[in-house]
Amino acid sequence: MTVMTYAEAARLAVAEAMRADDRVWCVGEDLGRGGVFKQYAGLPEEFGPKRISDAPISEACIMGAAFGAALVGTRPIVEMRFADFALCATDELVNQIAKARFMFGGQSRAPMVIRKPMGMWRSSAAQHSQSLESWYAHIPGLVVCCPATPQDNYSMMRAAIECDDPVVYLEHKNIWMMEGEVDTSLKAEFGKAQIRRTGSDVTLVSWSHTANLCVEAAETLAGKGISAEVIDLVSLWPWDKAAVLESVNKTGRLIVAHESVAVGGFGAEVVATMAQSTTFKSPPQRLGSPRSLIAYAPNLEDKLRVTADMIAGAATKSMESVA
Amino acid sequence: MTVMTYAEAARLAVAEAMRADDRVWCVGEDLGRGGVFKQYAGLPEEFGPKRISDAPISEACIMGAAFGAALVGTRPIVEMRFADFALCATDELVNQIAKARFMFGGQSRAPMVIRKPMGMWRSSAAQHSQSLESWYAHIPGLVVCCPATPQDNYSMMRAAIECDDPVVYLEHKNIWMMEGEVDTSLKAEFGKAQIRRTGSDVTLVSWSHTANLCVEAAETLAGKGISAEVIDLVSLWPWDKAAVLESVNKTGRLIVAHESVAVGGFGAEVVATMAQSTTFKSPPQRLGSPRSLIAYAPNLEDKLRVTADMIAGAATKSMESVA
Amino acid sequence: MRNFDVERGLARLTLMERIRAFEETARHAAVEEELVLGAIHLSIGQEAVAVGVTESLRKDDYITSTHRGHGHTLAKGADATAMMKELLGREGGCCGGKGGSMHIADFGVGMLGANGVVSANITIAAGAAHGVKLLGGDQVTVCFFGDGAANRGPFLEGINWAGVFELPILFVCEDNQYSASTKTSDMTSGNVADRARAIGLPVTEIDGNDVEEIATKSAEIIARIRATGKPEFMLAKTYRLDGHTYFDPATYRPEGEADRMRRESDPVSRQRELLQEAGVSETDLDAVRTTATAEMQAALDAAKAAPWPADDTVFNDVQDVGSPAQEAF
Amino acid sequence: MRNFDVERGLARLTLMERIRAFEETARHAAVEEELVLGAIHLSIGQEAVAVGVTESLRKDDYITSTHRGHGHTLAKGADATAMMKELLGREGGCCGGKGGSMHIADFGVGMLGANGVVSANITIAAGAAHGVKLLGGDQVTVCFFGDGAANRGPFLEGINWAGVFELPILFVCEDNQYSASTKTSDMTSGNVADRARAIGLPVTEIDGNDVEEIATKSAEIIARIRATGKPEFMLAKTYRLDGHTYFDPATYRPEGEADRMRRESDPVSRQRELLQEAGVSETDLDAVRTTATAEMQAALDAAKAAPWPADDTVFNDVQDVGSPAQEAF
Ligand SMILES: Cc1ncc(C[n+]2csc(CCOP(=O)(O)OP(=O)(O)O)c2C)c(N)n1
Ligand SMILES: Cc1ncc(C[n+]2csc(CCOP(=O)(O)OP(=O)(O)O)c2C)c(N)n1
Ligand SMILES: [Mg+2]
Ligand SMILES: [Mg+2]
Repeated sequence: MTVMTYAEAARLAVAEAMRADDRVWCVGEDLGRGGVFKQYAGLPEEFGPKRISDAPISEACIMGAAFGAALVGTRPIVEMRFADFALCATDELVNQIAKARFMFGGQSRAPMVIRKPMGMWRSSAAQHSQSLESWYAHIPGLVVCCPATPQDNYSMMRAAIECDDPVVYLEHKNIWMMEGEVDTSLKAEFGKAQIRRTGSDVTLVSWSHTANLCVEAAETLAGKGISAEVIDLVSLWPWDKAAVLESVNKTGRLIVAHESVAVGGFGAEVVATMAQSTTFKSPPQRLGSPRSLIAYAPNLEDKLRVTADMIAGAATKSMESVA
Repeated sequence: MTVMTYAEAARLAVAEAMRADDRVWCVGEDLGRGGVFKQYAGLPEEFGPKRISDAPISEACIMGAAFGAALVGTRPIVEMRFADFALCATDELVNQIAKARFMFGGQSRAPMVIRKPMGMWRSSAAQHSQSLESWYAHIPGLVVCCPATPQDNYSMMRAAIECDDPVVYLEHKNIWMMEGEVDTSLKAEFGKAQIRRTGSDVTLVSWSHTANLCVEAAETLAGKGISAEVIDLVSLWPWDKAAVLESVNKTGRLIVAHESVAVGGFGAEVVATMAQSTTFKSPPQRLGSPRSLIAYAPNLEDKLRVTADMIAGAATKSMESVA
Repeated sequence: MRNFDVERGLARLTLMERIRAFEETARHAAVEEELVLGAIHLSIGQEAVAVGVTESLRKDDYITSTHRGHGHTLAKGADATAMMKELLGREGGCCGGKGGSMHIADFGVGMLGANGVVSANITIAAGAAHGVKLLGGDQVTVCFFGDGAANRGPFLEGINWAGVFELPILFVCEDNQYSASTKTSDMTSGNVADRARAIGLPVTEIDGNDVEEIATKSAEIIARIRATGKPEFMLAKTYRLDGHTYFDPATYRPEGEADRMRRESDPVSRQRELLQEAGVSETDLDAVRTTATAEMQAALDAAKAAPWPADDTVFNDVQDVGSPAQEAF
Repeated sequence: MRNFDVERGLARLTLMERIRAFEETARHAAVEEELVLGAIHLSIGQEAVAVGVTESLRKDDYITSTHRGHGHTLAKGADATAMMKELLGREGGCCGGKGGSMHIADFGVGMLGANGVVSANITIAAGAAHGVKLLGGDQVTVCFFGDGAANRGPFLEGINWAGVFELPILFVCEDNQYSASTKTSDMTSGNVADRARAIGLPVTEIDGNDVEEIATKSAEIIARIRATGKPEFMLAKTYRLDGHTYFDPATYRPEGEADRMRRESDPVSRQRELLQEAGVSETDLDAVRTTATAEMQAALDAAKAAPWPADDTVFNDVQDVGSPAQEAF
């Protein structure tokens, strides 16, 4: 067990994989100087410019070329810098990478990790703050990961690099510096949720940074005598429906919280799936961003943010109402 | 009232708008020959090449340039040919067009209609068959329309062209030739569903071509003594939550059906919203495509398709089970 | 008349005739028998490029192609019967009936896929060459694309990428003068060869209907790429004798243009004439065609006889992780 | 020494000094006072391009800009106080505090927006020019972008579009030699001017730190564009004296490079020297700077005094149709 940051945890997993397998390489803009968030710091020195490769400002080609290189036997890690810029490579990801194996009848694989730092981060405004995980969960062929802790960013990155499917790997920009203990013997399993806290009154489901807020909320709730179970899905595809169902069957109450826009967010998938599978003691609730753009001014940005207080509030409300 | 096809209905609405307003123009590949599905037939002759404009194969620039032209006072109709190719212009649509008005503090508008023919159509395989309406519903700033009938393709297109917001306008490729009566005095209202059939036992919610299948299913169900109400949302953003809620409060049973992938589809939004707002007599159900790619061989393609029979089957099952 | 190697010339004709026969057979199957399921885009009139360029490729070299990919795929060595089965969406098709004409591929012979998205194969090809370089291989990648594709962003990004990373790749622009129903020059400012020159790639402009010339030049170019590891560019001027898809009457072309091109520039006829002038008998030349036609007819017969893919294959090869069927219906 | 119009020269210096002072004030507010909220990208060292090019534009002409857009925006005539308020995210900011530095815009003076996505403003500018042509106006559009942007697809698509539709637009590539922490030439094959030439655009290559030369040439070019309606291209070689963002120490640059450029090529110093040689007194020149600094300090003071935007404005200007608040929380 070592204490490290969320950024360092992923970097360690990448470094270990690169040491173990020559075919693994990273490509993205400015990687040669360690990446914009220092997620690659030290790696250029260890692995050189061919394996920690700079790239022209050409998101479409970074994605497309990495895919081509995957088709001939390498295992690329693609760095998109901000999840927002990855939209410049949507055809490559969705029409090419996600579909190739199926379309070609199983002749090919695209073992790739596509890193897309996402989320709100210090007044970055509308073009540098988005969370679009629900888009990728909707696309057959893609695996989708949203780790929330240093441990999961280590163990999930290990699994992602080893996976033969293309993995959309969404790290949250706000927690690069979050510290935590990391057990480097662990490797994550896709579709296996982390029960971040057990509880019996209400189930809080989340992922990415908002899962940390759920843990905070659960602590607050405990003080009020409400026992909340916190399920961090970690991966959205596949997602751990069984764990959520088991918990909801126990608590009868469900709150799903995420930073992304509520309308059409993956929270709807979780709530709908549960509504189809079980019954509730009180109406399930979803917390997410209003369907508004992300603003620059901090007070406006805050109006779009799901907080631990709001999660605790929703849980409290769920204890009071009946379905 | 005139009988016309789904393609002709939209064409008429476009022609009328172009006659009435010089600022309206259309741009896309091959439009000068009437468009690949003849949706623009006759228009090049009437309006000339400047207003029915060909374009290079440059989806990103078609979208971006139309946006620029909207900023300076024109009202473009953008033709993306296949919804799939629109993925080449995702940054332009999502990061630029949808965000501009907000990001610039209300200084600008982007009155545009972005036409994206979608859906499965005669063995077109994975890159020419997608339905991604749930993506656009998730993006603040965009209006999303999915008309299912000639009447709605006429009245919704009228509304879309008059709207000052960018409208993602998804026509279904499989029903270009569908005929129906069109009352040209009508203009649609966004967020106002069409109650395609009234009923009291079960509510079927859908949009685009699948709404037509729901009508078919309702007829079958009527033969079995089950009274189904069919709600065609027509627009997904805004969507007519009130109409669905009223219906579900009446029937107590909800089936949402769409052609797109079930996981992360807009059906989840509808089911989740209802689960948060009301209670059911039997578990709600969602029908959508499995999370698999769309295949070329017809028998495989059929395995991915929601049919009227499946909808009727789901409704029948909902009559038998209890929540 | 040029002095040339008759045996090679015959081999080239044979491959062109096989491609022509494959596509004529497929067109017949589509139009007359309605057996081909989706749209097919024929390369009739453009066979010389596929044949001339791929002649110098090894089996382990790579190509990527477009929506108009039958010729490239056959030329790279794919099995015609598996291809025909794919067009008919049958079991045993090279993509298991899942892709059809627009996604034809045969990774076993280095054919990394046709593509339904114009220009998308350009960055993929650059990446294949990048992968080869990283893995230390000496394979060459050839990227075939159309004149219309050169107006999309990935064209710029892909050729710049190849230049920056000095990759062993040949970009081949098949300039057939049209992009669907549009005269490409109407939607192109400047010209494609200059775009490649601006990136610093050596450019060879060539008569795309002269298989001898293409094969000779390609041999040099590909040898050079293999030796230096550096990218090059070829612009082959050719003509699409048929419509954009098999059901396109192509009425947007000037009256008589296609007829004139068929008379004057059909690469198959030109190669036949050359061989005739070199002394090959009409009978022998006819036999080449007859054999090709028979082969493709047999492929079609086999395809017709093949069953549909098993229903449950629809959930195969989606991905390893997560069940595709889960959550559905 | 060139013979030149002192009054004009002073006006150019004044505008450059205002831009410099705006950005130095903003940097101070960011670094020392932590009042600027998001990242800001300074154009210190590149002012001559903005000033020289926009001098020949009318208020109703259009420009689009990049993440590095303060200079272009001020030069086009935007109000410095409204801009400073925007950087601080305050009420009265030109975008109501919603956009910040990277989305600075003033449609009232034809400034159609900075952009957080590299290269995205190129197709938008082509479209603005397209709109002008459709509406029958005679406005010229100028598109400013960086050397790194020329490697993205929209660059090709946008300049081709302008060429095909013959649009009244000037593309201005500000080649400051870097793209974030990368030396752009390391990631660029060939060169940008040749790419524009390949599209058939007339290209002017120019010393981007010589405001006199830029203004003179731009006057000719913009007059020509207004007269002919046809696109042109300018490549201005300049240098980013600061880091990529205000918190970037730019250690990736060769030792001494920035210092040398600051000594030899700072466009503001060069213009001062030119004016001095032409007889303008040091006192007068210092006054230009002092005035500019005072103006921007006042802008900052006003910005600091301004309140945050009202909370409920967060739901304004999302769209007319559908409530943004609905479904949330
Ligand atoms: C991104 C994208 N845009 C549009 C299309 C529709 N489309 C298919 S083929 C074609 C023409 C392509 O022209 P060219 O590149 O010259 O190839 P050719 O068909 O002549 O072989 C078009 C526009 C597409 N498949 N992909
Ligand atoms: C599509 C996209 N990719 C990457 C970035 C991150 N980024 C912001 S500025 C920049 C460098 C741009 O270089 P250049 O175009 O030369 O402009 P300069 O910063 O030198 O003014 C990069 C890579 C972005 N904003 N958008
Ligand atoms: Mg062509
Ligand atoms: Mg630069």
